Amino acid sequence: MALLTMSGSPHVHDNDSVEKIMWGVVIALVPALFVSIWYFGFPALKITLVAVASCVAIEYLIQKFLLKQEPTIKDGSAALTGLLLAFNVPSNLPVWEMIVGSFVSIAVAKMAFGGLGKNVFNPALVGRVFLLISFPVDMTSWPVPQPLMQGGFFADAITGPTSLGILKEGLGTGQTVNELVMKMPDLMRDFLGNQGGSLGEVSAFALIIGGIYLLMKKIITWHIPVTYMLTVFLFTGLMWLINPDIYINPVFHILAGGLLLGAIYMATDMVSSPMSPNGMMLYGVGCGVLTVLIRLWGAYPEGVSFAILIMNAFTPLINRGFKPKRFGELKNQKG
Amino acid sequence: MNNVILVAVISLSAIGATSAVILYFVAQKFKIIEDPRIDEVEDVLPKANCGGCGYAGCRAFAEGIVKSGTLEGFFCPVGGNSVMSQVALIMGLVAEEKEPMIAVLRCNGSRTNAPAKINYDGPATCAFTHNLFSGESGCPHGCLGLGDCVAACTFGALYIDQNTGLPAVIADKCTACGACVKACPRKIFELRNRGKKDRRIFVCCVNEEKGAPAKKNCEVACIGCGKCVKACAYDAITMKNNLAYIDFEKCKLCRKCVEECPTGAIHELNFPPRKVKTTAPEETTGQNTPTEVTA
Amino acid sequence: MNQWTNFTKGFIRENPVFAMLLGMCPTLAVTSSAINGLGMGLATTFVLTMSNIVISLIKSVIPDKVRIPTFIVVIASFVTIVDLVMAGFAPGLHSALGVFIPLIVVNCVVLGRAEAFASKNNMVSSIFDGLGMGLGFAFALTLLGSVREILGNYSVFGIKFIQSDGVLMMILPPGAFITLGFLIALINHLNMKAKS
Amino acid sequence: MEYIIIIISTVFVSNIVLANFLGICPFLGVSNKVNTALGMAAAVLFVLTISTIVTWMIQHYILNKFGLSFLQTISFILVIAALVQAVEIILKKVSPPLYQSLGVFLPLITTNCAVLGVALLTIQKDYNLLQGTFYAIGNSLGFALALIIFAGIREHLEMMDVPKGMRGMPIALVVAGILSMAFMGFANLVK
Amino acid sequence: MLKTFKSGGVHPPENKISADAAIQSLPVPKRVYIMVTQHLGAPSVALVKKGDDVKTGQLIAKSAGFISANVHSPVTGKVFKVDDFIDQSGYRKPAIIIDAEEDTWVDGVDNSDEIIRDITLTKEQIIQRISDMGVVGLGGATFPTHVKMMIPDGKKAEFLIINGVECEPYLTSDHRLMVEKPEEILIGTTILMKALGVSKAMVGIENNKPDAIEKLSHIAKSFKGITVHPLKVKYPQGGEKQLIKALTGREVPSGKLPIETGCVVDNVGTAFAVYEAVQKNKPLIERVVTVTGMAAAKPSNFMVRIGAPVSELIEKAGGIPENLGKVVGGGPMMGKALMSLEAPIVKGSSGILLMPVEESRRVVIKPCIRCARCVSVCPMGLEPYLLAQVAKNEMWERAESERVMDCIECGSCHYTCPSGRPLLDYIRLGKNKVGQIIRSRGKK
Amino acid sequence: MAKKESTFTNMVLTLFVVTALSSLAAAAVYNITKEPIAEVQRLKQQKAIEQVMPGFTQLARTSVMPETGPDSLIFFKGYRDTTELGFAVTTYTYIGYSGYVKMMVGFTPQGIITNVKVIDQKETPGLGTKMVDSMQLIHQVVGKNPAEFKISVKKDGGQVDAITAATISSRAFCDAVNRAYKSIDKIEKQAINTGRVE
Ligand SMILES: Cc1cc2nc3c(=O)[nH]c(=O)nc-3n(C[C@H](O)[C@H](O)[C@H](O)COP(=O)(O)O)c2cc1C
Ligand SMILES: Cc1cc2nc3c(=O)[nH]c(=O)nc-3n(C[C@H](O)[C@H](O)[C@H](O)COP(=O)(O)O)c2cc1C
Ligand SMILES: Cc1cc2nc3c(=O)[nH]c(=O)nc-3n(C[C@H](O)[C@H](O)[C@H](O)COP(=O)(O)O)c2cc1C
Ligand SMILES: Cc1cc2nc3c(=O)[nH]c(=O)nc-3n(C[C@H](O)[C@H](O)[C@H](O)CO)c2cc1C
Ligand code: SF4
Ligand code: SF4
Ligand code: SF4
Ligand code: SF4
Ligand code: FES
Repeated sequence: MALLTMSGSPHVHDNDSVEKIMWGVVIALVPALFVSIWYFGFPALKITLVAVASCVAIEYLIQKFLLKQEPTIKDGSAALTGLLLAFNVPSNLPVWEMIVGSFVSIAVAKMAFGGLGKNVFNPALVGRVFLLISFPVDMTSWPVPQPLMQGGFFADAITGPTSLGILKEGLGTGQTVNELVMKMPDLMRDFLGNQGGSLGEVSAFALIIGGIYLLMKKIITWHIPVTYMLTVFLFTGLMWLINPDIYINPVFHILAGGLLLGAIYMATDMVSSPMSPNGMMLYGVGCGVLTVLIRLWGAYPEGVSFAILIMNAFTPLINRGFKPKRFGELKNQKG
Repeated sequence: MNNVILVAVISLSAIGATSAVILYFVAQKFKIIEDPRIDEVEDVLPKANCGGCGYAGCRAFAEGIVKSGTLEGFFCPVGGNSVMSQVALIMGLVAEEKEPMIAVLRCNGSRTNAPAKINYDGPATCAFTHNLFSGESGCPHGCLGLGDCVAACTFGALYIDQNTGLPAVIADKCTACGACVKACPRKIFELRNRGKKDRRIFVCCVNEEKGAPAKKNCEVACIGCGKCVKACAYDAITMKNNLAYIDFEKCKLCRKCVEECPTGAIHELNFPPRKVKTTAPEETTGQNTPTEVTA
Repeated sequence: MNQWTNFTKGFIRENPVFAMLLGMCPTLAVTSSAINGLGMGLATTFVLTMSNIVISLIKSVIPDKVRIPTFIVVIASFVTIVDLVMAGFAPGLHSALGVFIPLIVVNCVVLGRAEAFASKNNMVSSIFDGLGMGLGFAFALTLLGSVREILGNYSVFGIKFIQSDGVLMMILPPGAFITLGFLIALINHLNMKAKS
Repeated sequence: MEYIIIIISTVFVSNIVLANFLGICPFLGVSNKVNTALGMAAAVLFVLTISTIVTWMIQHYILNKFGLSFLQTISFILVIAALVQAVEIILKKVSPPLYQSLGVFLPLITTNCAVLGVALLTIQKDYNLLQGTFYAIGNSLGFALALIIFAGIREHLEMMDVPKGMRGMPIALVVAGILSMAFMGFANLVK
Repeated sequence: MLKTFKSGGVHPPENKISADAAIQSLPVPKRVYIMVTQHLGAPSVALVKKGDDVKTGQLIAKSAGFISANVHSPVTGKVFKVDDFIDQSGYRKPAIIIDAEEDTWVDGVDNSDEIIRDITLTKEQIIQRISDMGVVGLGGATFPTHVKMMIPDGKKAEFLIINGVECEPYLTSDHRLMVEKPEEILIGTTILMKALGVSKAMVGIENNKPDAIEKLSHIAKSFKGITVHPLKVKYPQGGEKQLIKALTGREVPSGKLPIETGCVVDNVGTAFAVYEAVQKNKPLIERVVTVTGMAAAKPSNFMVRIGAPVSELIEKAGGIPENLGKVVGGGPMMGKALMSLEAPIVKGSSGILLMPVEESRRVVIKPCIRCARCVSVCPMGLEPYLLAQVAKNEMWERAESERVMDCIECGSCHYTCPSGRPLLDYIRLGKNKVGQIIRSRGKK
Repeated sequence: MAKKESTFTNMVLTLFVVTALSSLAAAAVYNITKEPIAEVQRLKQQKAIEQVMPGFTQLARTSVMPETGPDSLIFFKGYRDTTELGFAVTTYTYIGYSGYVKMMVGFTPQGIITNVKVIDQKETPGLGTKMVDSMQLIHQVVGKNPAEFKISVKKDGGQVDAITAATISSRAFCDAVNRAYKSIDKIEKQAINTGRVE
């Protein structure tokens, strides 16, 4: 008989693992990916593959040659970062820019901190904001969706603005919401994905399906997405009631742009979000308020990425201040 | 003279002088006196802030000395005597001389001497493992080899020897700060005299079990047989709880005890090789582990 | 300590930017191009050297309570002089460095050296220290400026080598922080390698 | 409203540390612990506001009157240095606990370009005294915000094993960079 | 909806493979090793020496201190030695080693199977008897039961809670006892109620033991004040704080004892031992031990004399299997891995778990991904990832302020962590150090 | 370091002397550089005027309050000998990406734009600064008469193609040009101040 093993309790382990969690999120994103390929054709697939491959490769190289660690690319987190990064850019982004974005995501925002679990900011979003500010033209030339049947797989994209872009631009020149709404795809198209925008954010429907899957698999909890979306809904709803001429309705704000993608898949990134339920809810509300501030009054038509990054920065402070409810800590009992 | 220059000089020196006046009165009115010696003492300390002296950092140590006005009970192990005499100079006192010390590992339960009886699967910390069980070798007193002491040493004087699985001391780097002594949950490290020409003799074991169980787990354990006590002509060796201990103040480095020990638990360091006859016990007991190296 | 070490220590070992992390504001703010970095660095070198000289000369007559105000007035005078001279004779650089010229006064490097070195050493050593530290500072700023300019504008010292827009972020504030972070990491890494 | 805009703009849109690059040394230097950061932030708020008021007066009542704008730098820094030192001495005597938690930062503040920078910018922007005061308070709050967020992050990173070469300042700078990037989202929130 | 505690908890596979194995009495072992300290509190003092003759049930070590307990001989024979002997964690502790010859009980013990329902002793007499007979809590902590009965001044007990939860996977000793000795348990409960002066007792049983629930509920009808409550299956329901919360909705304040909520919790095995001690004058010298696990040939429940070597039990349950990788004393969640199979059964041993090699190694440790699962499963509302990290960095003050001492060591956090981090190991380290610090502060 | 005792006299004296010396030095340098600095300023203006209205020999200046905007504009009426060349106008806008932008615009007497020069701006390097260093915007307006060519970005219904990703700066550019153009009428009504500069 070989030597027995000694270890502390417990001696059994749940069979869940980091791999299962990460690949679970990837699976949840598959429907949205299909919708993208459907509307944006081959470029969408190409950009996604480039992002995933470069993220994984960069992580591997850094671990192997710089940090001299055992590479852990199998855990799927780098692939997921790549996938989400690709979801956050227009499908016609030049390949080399996509690689720069992957590099920033993985090398600057993740590995510099020590790798999985140690980063403070959401890597995919750091990559995306870096790209947005560095290559503002390429990052805001959105291809117009052309369903596969009509456009063909390799069709060259025609670019056009997103609904939020039309809104911001138009309001800036004094047009009213009603005039602008005429120029936009209707809400049903937003819902299904037939709208211009980043690769992965176009179909609310596919994103919600994935979100339900994540909730069912208990990969995420409801706290962040629900408080985030609710805050956006209530805040924009309030503004809409005050003046519907310059503030568009809240349903539009929920469905347009990257809100769903951000709220369900990016704000929930466990590494960079708070740990206690109360903290998560505060974080969700914070993301919501910031998103609306930027959307309504800032320079950018879309504020989701910035909002989440700023709240990432607050996460350590939230973790300090918001503890889970401790057992045996009762309000009416003193001392 | 140019008008601008004149106005400039007048205005600015007025501002300057006013500031000085205000500063002066503020300084007078809110004067507080702090013993300048605190700063002076702090200045000569090594500022390693290691806490080896028992105070929360060098500043606290300096404050402590100046407040108490004596050097009794104050010793900076890192700076050693040279620093203490400087401090004494500042304080107008004489520092007590201490012989140079070094950390000594009193366990030789290497992989070969004390083979594993069970496989430990858990975090590599001695403190935790010590609470969990007696150790892979089964010796409840011996070194666990997980290196809490190594982590505690801020001077890089320790490392785990991959062959023996035991920590080893780099003599040149050890400042005798005692951090390892505190860190080890089994109190295996001891600060001992460096000894003349760096020669040291000590019992390389802390097992207090009776001979049979001790020997069962480790070939080179002290079995408490008492032969060394008898062999020592200077009363330097005492026997307590089945464990011999050599008082380094009394030990004259004669090496008699080393030959007597049937398990080879007594180690001698940095002595010249002895004549053939006496090497026998060391060979038979497999005592082949140098516990010190020089960097 | 000989004068050579007084002079050279500022370049790497005690480089104010890479090793001591002093004077970060101008370091980050004006390094969007190599030339700006160099200009700022040289202006600082001048102030640093001159104030080191004066302070090492007057150090023994300054009462402790007004030490800092006095030092800082000395420094400020030289800064004012640089400011005026630059405005008169190098207007282009002057407008590029903007508010950061008066801020040389509070550049921690300058007062830091005054306090830590000039107030304890003689004039000759202080000159070398000032020159060394100043040039080290200028070196760091130029290096940082070059990297940012190369990546952010595809040019060095204004000479464009790729005819297109660069990675814009690099010449914006975040680029400054991130580039400096990685430069310091690189230097740490080299230092560690050199040691072992 | 004007004052609210000044505050919002200084705290978020052009944050003194993250966008204007002032006060970086203490931002990097005293942000290891949230509690220290709080102390520093309070000290900056205090000194920055007072010195902005005092320098504003010097500018308007002395320098402008006599056409001595070229003495701006010298006189401002002199006043600030004296002021900081006086505050330090007073604090040490009057409230030792406050000195313990706050006073230790005071010498650092003299050489903090944020103080002089804000004083100079207040004049440059041609603010009146009240606007200038709000501008100073806003900038201090902006400094405090950045510092405290940053300290929170660094305290958190303290417990992570960041790769050796990146430990300490490099990673702090990277965090500052990303933070500054995130704050760009506030661009144009108010003019 | 079944009752349960509110926050946290996990549901590991139950694997109660020995649930249907009736309790077998094991023959008296040849040699027994009685640890002098088998309980929580001060070590007791040995009363015998080498060569003494002892009888089954004879007092051989006496309680020494307020929190301490008597120890009795489980066999009849000669004292072989009073010496240190290896315990379950491999440390050597004082023990009395007895060579068994036969099995003659001391006088006054009623060794029959007859069930005695009438309680004749007074409250004080009951407590004295429990103390004399060396009864300690058999739920795991081995806290001397008589001490628990002495309610401190100013406090009042309202409920007695009988813990029949047995939430640990695999273990079935309490389950079998409830099925086989339900009436004795309820008499024991009534005795405890009398000793505590309470009129209500609740028996909490997890819903995965329907036979026990049914039996006890049925018999409880003839006992005044005792109710049986099925509970949702959720680990660690059996932790006394969680059980009190589940049954009464009250929370034991942090750092306080259960009596703060007017509750006293005792294990079913303890109730049975109390019955035997009070009604039959029988000291605590044997207990039910489950021998189980995926590597066990014959998962069984044994009535064993205290002091029998673990190896002997394994022998009786089909012998040491080929692929044995780890032996755990207790359940898989809270039990301790054994250093040596020579170690003896003690009063607190509820089970011996034999794990095959493939189950015995832990999963590979990965970095914490801050998924907060450990936070959400911690029944005490702690942040295990933080406590572990803080302990790893030796930040003891922070550990204390983050309430490391509240941890009940249930292991839910480690169980659930997708990165397989040994959270509880580090938390225990933290508890240990913080405990030392608090104690040294108390001394000052 | 030996600390020097701080007495009232030496403190006041030291600071007094130091400040006096320092102000002396500063003032002296100021005196020396006063001229060159003024010269630099003048040259800068001169150069800007020269760029937008080349070949002038004489200038007349006046300031005009525009219909919108807080500050007045400065008009330089240029003559080559006696022929009227047109106007060089220093104009500004506050709607740049970073607020204030100052420009010099040249017009023929008929109101055709001869050239534009950006004097002062704080736009984002690489984006907004393109209005300075790429001629994209300037080329579009040179030779145009704002009466016929609507100077505002296409998104706002004008005829100017904005710089990609810098619509805000482009809009600001147009705003400043328009402000100058609209004020030309005013100057005609106003008696021109003939205080000659050159
Ligand atoms: C030091 C100490 C003192 C205790 N004192 C009492 C007491 O006075 N009354 C009581 O009812 N329980 C007392 N307990 C028992 C505990 O409440 C608890 O029942 C026991 O530790 C076993 O619980 P466990 O198995 O959940 O760990 C005490 C426990 C300890 C460790
Ligand atoms: C996590 C945890 C789980 C426990 N599970 C059980 C259990 O399933 N059954 C049980 O009787 N005691 C269990 N205990 C012990 C109880 O908390 C408590 O100590 C015991 O019921 C008190 O009774 P006793 O003193 O008679 O042992 C558990 C304790 C902890 C901390
Ligand atoms: C850091 C940063 C700086 C910017 N600077 C400018 C600028 O100087 N000028 C400008 O017009 N737009 C600038 N923008 C872009 C504007 O926010 C806005 O997106 C753009 O003007 C819209 O123009 P478009 O419709 O041509 O894309 C900047 C954006 C960022 C993120
Ligand atoms: C629910 C969920 C959401 C995630 N979202 C992101 C994300 O937005 N961006 C990202 O880079 N990684 C994301 N990840 C992957 C992983 O957490 C990330 O690579 C780490 O931040 C790297 O340390 C996500 C993982 C999960 C489980
Ligand atoms: S080996 Fe021990 S005594 Fe020596 S320096 Fe290291 S910690 Fe201190
Ligand atoms: S000497 Fe002590 S601390 Fe060091 S490895 Fe051995 S047991 Fe651990
Ligand atoms: S921290 Fe303690 S109480 Fe909480 S889950 Fe972990 S072991 Fe259980
Ligand atoms: S369960 Fe594990 S991975 Fe998740 S937060 Fe806790 S320690 Fe980290
Ligand atoms: S240079 Fe700005 S604070 Fe140091």
